[in-house]
Amino acid sequence: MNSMPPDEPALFEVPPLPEQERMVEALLFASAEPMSEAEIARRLPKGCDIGTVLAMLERRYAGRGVRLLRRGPGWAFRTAPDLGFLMRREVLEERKLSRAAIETLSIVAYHQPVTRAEIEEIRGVSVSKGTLDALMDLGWVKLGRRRESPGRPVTFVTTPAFLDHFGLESTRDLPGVKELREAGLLEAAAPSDTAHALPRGAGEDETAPPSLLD
Amino acid sequence: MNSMPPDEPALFEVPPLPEQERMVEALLFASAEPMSEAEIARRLPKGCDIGTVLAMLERRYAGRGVRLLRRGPGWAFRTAPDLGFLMRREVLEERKLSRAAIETLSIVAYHQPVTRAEIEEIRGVSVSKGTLDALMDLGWVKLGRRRESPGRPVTFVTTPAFLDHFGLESTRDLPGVKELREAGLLEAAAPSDTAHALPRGAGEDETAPPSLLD
Amino acid sequence: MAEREDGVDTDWEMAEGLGESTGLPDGERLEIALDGFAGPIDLLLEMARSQKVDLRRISVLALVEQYLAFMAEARRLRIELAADYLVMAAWLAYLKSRLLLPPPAPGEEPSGEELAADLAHRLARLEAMRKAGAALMAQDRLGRDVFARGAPEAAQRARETRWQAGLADLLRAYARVRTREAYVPLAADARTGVLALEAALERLAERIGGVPDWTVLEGFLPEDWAEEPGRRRSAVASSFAAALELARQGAVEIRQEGSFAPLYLRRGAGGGEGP
Repeated sequence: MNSMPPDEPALFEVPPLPEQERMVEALLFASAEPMSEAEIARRLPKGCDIGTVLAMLERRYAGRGVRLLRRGPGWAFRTAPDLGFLMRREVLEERKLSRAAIETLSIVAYHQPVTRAEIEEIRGVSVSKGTLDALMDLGWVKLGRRRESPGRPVTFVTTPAFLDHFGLESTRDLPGVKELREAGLLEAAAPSDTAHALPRGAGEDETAPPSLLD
Repeated sequence: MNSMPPDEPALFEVPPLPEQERMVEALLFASAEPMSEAEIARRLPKGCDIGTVLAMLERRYAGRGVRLLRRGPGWAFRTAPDLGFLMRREVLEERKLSRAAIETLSIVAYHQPVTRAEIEEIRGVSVSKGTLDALMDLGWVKLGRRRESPGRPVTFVTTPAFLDHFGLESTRDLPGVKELREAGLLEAAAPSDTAHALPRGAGEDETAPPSLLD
Repeated sequence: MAEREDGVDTDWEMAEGLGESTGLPDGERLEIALDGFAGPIDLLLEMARSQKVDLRRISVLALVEQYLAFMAEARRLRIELAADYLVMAAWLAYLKSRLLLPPPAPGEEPSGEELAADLAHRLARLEAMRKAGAALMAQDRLGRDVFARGAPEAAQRARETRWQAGLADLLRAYARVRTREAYVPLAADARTGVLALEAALERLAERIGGVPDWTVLEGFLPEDWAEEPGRRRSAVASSFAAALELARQGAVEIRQEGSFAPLYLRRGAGGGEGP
């Protein structure tokens, strides 16, 4: 029931009310902040009846899982308060793994089952117990079998949650060092590779890859 | 009547369908990213009929300013494409992909799972450093299974986030994919003998000047 | 087969079309045009497009002529071409000969037609991917045409904390670990960790007079230069150079039992006590 006017000069014609309603619905859905009627009016074609449309939307969403609510001077969609328990797990928090953690994790992924001593040998730096504990808390690393060698050290392996997070089918699919280089994932490739490949000479991995986005 | 313990009633009762619909509506509305049916099921009381509820919601939002869409393994609410112009001003200046990145991305999408050597064979130039890993950073490309061929090379595939970004239900919906397959243009490399094969350029593709980007 | 022989003209039109039509000399204009190509295949594809037919039905012979003429023009204008353009030219010349000469005995080598079909297939396949890329970019894209919920609430997923570590981060971390040894600079603190030759010379000259018996070189290192490996290495090197200089003056004698064996020093015969 798309009631968009075919190809008239829409710029000067006021869309019918149902179309205005679709517009305000999309605007408020996509907005990060509540929007005031004035803000909404600025986005819509001239002559729209924002007050009426907001009342229509409010009625449409009454009793649904999502409601249209007035928030101070603005309007916003919010989930119905009685369904809050569905959302109330944890606050979504985005955090970046430390360099030590991601390096340790990568060594576990490539060398599992691997002992802490072996991780340290590969990294060339000591690995704090906290790093491995944190990776286990994340559910990405768990204890494997004890190594049948003197001292019977514990080993570490990755979990299915690890595969899930990194979108891997199995750790066997991880590329080898040579393939990493070929895929351009070595941040400091051997000098012979980079002499002409990095005209800007900014080989730091913190900088965004310059060649993809311009 | 099956043997439901009489002392814990509400906890194990399946809510009626309209209530399930409200719940899924709230859950999906609150999420910026698609949620799989399994993720939704984990949040709802046991015994809910997620498939039916998703179909109900899909119908309810058909033609509205916001629609329920299938995106790979997940479902998400998204604004209707014909209303994009209302929101566009909010978005930061869109960063354009380089030609090399677009070509590499479409080869991964249409030929997946594809090895780096195959990408180079199709493009006729080596994959430059920073192209594949940047596509991985964008979350559009990930590792697939290793190819069971000599050397067991790693392969690249697209992600659900790729489908979400480009508005595709699945890779079967890639534009023109059926015609290309029928025309034989998605077949693996023509196995001509290497002694007389078309030479592959050794040059990196990042020498392409920005003037060619469009 | 009926082939067009008009390649010589079209290639130049193409270069003109690509270079800006300013009053640039031919050479520069051609160079600008060439800069626009990602490689010889890209150039071939652009030439094939100028035939304006289905790429799988192009005249390969005309395409070869066009490419070779283009190369000749570049040579005439003294434009340096990357090696892969020349490799491609050689291969196309080979292909041309195979197309014009009688076919080889069956089963020996691929025939000219087979090679030509392979070339046409590859050009069509690359063209298909270019078009697919354009079609992909024109899809209704998230954040441009279609928008997600702008104010997501709390934890939408079963995951509590979203760790911003992607696959590429993991792979880079491993690559970093595995290649670290190769790139660690030998002396990170080169400025503070070097014992100057003058200092070593002064110290050795001052002490050697009191050393009549063979004494290992390391015995002459200053205490604070003997422990930390980097400083120790530098001090040994400077002291050795100082010893050579003093030996030249006759102030020191040096003995070594074999390659890499310890170096021994004692007071030289001509050195004496004082200056």
